[in-house]
Amino acid sequence: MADFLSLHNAVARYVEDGATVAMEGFTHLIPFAAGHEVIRQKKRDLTLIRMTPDLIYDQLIGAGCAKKVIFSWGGNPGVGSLHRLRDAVEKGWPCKIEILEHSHAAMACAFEAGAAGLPLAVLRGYVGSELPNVNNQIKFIDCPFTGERLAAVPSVRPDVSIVHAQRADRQGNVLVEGIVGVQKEAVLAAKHSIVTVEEIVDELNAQPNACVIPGWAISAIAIAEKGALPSYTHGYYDRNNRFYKEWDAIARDREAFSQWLDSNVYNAADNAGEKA
Amino acid sequence: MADFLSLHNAVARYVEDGATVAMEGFTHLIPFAAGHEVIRQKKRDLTLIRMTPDLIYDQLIGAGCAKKVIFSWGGNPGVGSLHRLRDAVEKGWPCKIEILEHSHAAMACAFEAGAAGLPLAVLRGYVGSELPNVNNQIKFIDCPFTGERLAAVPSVRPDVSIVHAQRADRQGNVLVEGIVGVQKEAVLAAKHSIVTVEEIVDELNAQPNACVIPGWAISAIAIAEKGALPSYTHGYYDRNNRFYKEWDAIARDREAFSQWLDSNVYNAADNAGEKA
Amino acid sequence: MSLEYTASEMMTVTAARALENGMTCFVGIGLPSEAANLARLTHAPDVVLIYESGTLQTKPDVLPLSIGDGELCESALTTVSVPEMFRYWLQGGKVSVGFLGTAQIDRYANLNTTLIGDYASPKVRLPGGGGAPEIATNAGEVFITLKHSKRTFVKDVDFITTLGFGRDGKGRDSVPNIGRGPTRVITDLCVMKPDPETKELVVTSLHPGVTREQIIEATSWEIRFADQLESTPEPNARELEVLRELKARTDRHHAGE
Amino acid sequence: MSLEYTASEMMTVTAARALENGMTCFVGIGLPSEAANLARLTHAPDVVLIYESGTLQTKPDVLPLSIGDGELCESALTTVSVPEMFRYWLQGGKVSVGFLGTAQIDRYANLNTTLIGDYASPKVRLPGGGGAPEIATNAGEVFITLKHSKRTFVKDVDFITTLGFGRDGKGRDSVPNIGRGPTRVITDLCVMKPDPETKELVVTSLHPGVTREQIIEATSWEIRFADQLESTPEPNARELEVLRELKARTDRHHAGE
Repeated sequence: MADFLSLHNAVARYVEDGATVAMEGFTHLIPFAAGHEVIRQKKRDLTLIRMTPDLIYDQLIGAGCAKKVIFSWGGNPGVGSLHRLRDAVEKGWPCKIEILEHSHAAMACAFEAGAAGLPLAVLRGYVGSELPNVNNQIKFIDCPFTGERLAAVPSVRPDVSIVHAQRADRQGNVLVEGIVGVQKEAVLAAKHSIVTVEEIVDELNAQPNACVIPGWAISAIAIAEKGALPSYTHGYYDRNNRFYKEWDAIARDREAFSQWLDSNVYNAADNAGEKA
Repeated sequence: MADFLSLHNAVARYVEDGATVAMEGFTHLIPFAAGHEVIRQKKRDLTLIRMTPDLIYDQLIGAGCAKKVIFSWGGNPGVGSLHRLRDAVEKGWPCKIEILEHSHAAMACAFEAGAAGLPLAVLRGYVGSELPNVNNQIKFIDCPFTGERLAAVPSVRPDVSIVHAQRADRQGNVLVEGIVGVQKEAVLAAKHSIVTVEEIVDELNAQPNACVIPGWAISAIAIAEKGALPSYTHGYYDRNNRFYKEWDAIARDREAFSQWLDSNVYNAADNAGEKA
Repeated sequence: MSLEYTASEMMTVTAARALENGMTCFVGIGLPSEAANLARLTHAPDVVLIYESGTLQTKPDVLPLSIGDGELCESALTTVSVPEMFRYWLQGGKVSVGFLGTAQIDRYANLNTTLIGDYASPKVRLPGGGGAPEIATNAGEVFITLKHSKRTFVKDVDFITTLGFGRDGKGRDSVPNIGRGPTRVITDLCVMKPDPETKELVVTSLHPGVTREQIIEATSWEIRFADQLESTPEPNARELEVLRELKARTDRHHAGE
Repeated sequence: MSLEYTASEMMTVTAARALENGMTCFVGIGLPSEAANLARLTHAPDVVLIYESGTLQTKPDVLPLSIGDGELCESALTTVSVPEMFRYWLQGGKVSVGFLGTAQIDRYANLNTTLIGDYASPKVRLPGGGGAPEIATNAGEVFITLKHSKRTFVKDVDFITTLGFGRDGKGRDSVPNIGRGPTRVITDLCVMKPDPETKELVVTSLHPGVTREQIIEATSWEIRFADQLESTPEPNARELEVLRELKARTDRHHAGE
C-alpha cells in the first residue's frame, strides 16, 4: 500500500546517492516537479535511465546529479540538442558522465522485461547498427526453434522509478491516461516507486481496461499540481511548447543555465514544476 | 482494411481444411457463432489453438473438425471435464486427436510473442513441471547476462484467428472491452483474422487507451448478434451459466451430443450462437 | 456454545483464515475462490484478489462459476490482458500467495491436474495445468485446498503438472527466483504443512472432531503428525453466516439464465 | 502556369507524394511528419499514421512539435503503451513504410544520428538512435527525407546508427525477416534511389530548376545519376495551399503557452 507523502519526503526516503533512477514519461507526464526536488536535495552519482532524456535530465545533468545516463534518444524534441547533456559528454561540465546508449525498441522491451520480472528482453533489433560496438550490454542469442539471431538486452530494474499521473484515489490506486509511454512498466520494474499526481480523488472513474496502477504496487504517492510542466498532463493542461523552445538558449550557456536553476529550482518550493 | 462479410463467407474464405486456427476469448467473448459456422462448413483436420478449449472446442472436436489441439486448460469452467475432448483423447471418437499441452503462462507469452512478430517467447516457467517431458516444444535457454535458465516456447502464429468483440465502426475498427484475454494478440499474430461483432456503429466512443484493433489489421468482420452465447459479451448480455452446467450431460453421451449438434448447429442459421 | 457446521464449511473457513489482510492473492477457481472471497468479506477486507482472466483487485458479490465471469471484471480495479497478467503481475513478483485446488496431490505437495494413468493413453484425462505451474513457482508462497481422500492424496502423483517440492523434496533447492512453494494444505479433515527439512507434508492441526485414524484412512501414504498437533479453531457465527449467504447468492445467480 | 514555391516546399510535397493511400506509415518527427500529414490532407486521406509515442492512426490538426504532443493522442484511433508500439505494431510487421529524417546519410543510405567524430570523445554529440534502428529494419520499406548538403550527404557515415545497406551495400543480404530498407531519399534538390545491384544511392529525379552541378556540389561522394533521369513534378496549387495552412496553424499553435 502506497504511502501518501510530501514530494520532499518521498524523494528523501527513496532516492539515495548512487541509486539507479528511472524518471519516465514519453513527452507526456514527465515528472518535472519530482526531478526538481531531486536537484534541490542535491542527490549525487545517480544512474539515470530514461528513453528520452528531455529537459528534465538536461537539468539533472547540468545540476551535477548524474554519473551515468542510459537512454535511447537524448534531444529537445522538435528543437534540437540537450546542451547540458552535450556539455557533460563533450566537455565534462559540471562533471564527466558515462553514457550507455540503446534504441527505443530495445529500451521499451527492457522496461517491459523488467516489469515482467525477467533478466533480459529479446527483440529483433540492432540489425546492422553499430550501437552493439559501443554498448557491451547488447548481446545476441539464437532462437532454439528457428535458429534466427535475435538481440538481447538486460531488463531495466531501477532502484527507484518516478512517474507523474493524472490522479490517485484515497487507496493510492493511480490512473494514467493518454500517452502512457513506459510509465506502468517503470513502476512495476522498480524496487521502489514514487508517483506524483495532479490530485487525489474519491473515485478514479476509470474504464474497465484503463491503465490503473494499484496502490499496493507503488511505494509513495505525492501531490504535485502541474507537476509535469513544461510537459503536459492529458485532461489537465497543455504542453508548454514555448518553454521547450526557450530552453535551447538557456541551456546553451552555463551561466544562463545556472541562473535559471537558482531562480526556478533551488529557490523555489517543491511545486516548482508550476513555474517551469 | 477489413472486408465486411457474412459469417458464412468469412469462414469459407479464410478457414481451410488443415489450417491452424485460434478461436480465442478468455471465458468472455468466446466466438461460438463462428465456431458453429466452422462445424456447419465441415472443415476438417484443423489444428485448434486455444488457452481454454471450453465448450466451443468440445463441439468442434466432437463434430470431427480437429486433428490436433494446442491448449493449456481443457475443462468446462466450474463444472468439470470436456467430455468430447476426453472421448477423442481417450477413445478416439469421432477420430483420434493429437494434443500439445502448455501452461497458461507459456501460451499467453506465446500469443504475445506471436503478436510481436518473434519466433519464440521466453518466460520463467515450467520449473519442476513434467510438461516439458511430454511437449517437445518446450525448451530452455540460458540468459546471456545472468546465466539463469529460462523456458522458451515457439510463438503462436495461426493461419487464422477468430475472435468476437462488442462492436466495429464502419471503417472496421473494433472495440474489445472487459476481459480482453489474448484476443488482440490472437488477431495480430495470425496471417488472417475474422472478428465477429455484436453490431456495427458510426462511432466506437472508445476511451484514449481502449483496446481497439484497427480495421487494417483485420481480414474480415462479420456481424454475429449474441455471437458469444453461451459465453457473454460485456455490456450486451450475461454468461448463460445454466447452459454450461447442462452441457455436462449433453456432452457425456455421444448420442445426445450428436442430436444437440443436429438441432442446434447443422440445422440452424449462422446466428446459431443465439440459441446455444 | 457450539455451532453446527459441515466439514466442507470447516475447510473453507480454515482456508479463508490462512489469508491475511493486505496479502495479494492469485486465486484459483472453485474452493480457493470461495475461501478467498470469504476472507475478503470477513477478517481481510483489504486482501487483494487477482484472477488469471486479468481482473486485478476484484470484489465479486457472487462467486464466479468460471475464472472470467462478468462479475469479476465489473468489480475489479482494472482488467488487463492475459499476457500482462502472467508477465507483469505473476512473474513480475507482485503476488504474495497463490491459492490453488488440485485433482491429485502427493506427499511432497506436487500437484497433478493432467491425467490419471499414462500420458500416451490416459485412464482419465484431466483439464491440464492452466495457470498453476507458474503460480506455484512465481508466487511468494502457495496455499492448497482440496477434500481429503485416498484418491486425491497419493504417495506419488502420476504426473507433476505443478511443482510442490519435486519427487524427492528438493525440487526448489538452488533454483533462483522461485517462491517458497506450498506452505499449507487445507482439507476438510486437517491442515498440513511441509516438514522444514524433508518437505514431506505433515499434519499440523486436526479439525474439531476429526481423529488421526480418519486422516490415515484418507491418505495413500503413511502420513505423519506433528509432535505439537494443534486443534483447528472452529468457525465462528459470522464466518458461517457470511459463507452461507455468499453461497446462497451464488446459487441464485447461477441458476438464472 | 507556374506557381511560386520554395525548395523546402518542393521537398515536402515530393516526400508527401511518395506515400500512397492506405499505406501504414511509422512517422519520424520533423520533415517526415510534415510530409506524412500533407499526404493525409491531400491525396492519401486513408494513410495510417503511427508515431512511436504509441498513437495509432492519428490525425493531428497541427504538426506536433514533439513525438508525443497531446494533439497526437486526442486525434488517434487509440493510444497504446510504448513497448506495445514497438513490439506488436512495428516488430509485428504491421508497418508498411517507415518515414525517417537524419543528421547524416551515406552513399549506402546508412543513417547517423549518434555523433560526429569519435565515440569516446565526440566532436558533436547528436541525440541518438531513438526509434530509427528498428523502424529501418522492421518496416516494409523506408523513405528518408532531409536537406541536401555536403555536411549531411557523406561518403561514409561516422557511425551507423541505423542500417541502410551497410558499409558495403550488402548489409541486408540473407538477413531473415528484414524489410527492404531505404527505397527512396527525398531532398530539396532531388529524389535518390538505391541502385538495384550495388545499393548505392543514385539520383533518379531532379527537382524543377535544379542542375546536376548543384547536386554534385552538395554531395560528398561522387554521386551518380540514373540513365533515365526524370524531372520531379511541381507541387500543385492545392498541395501548396494545404501545406501553408498546416504550417501557419502549427506556428500559431506552438507560439501559444
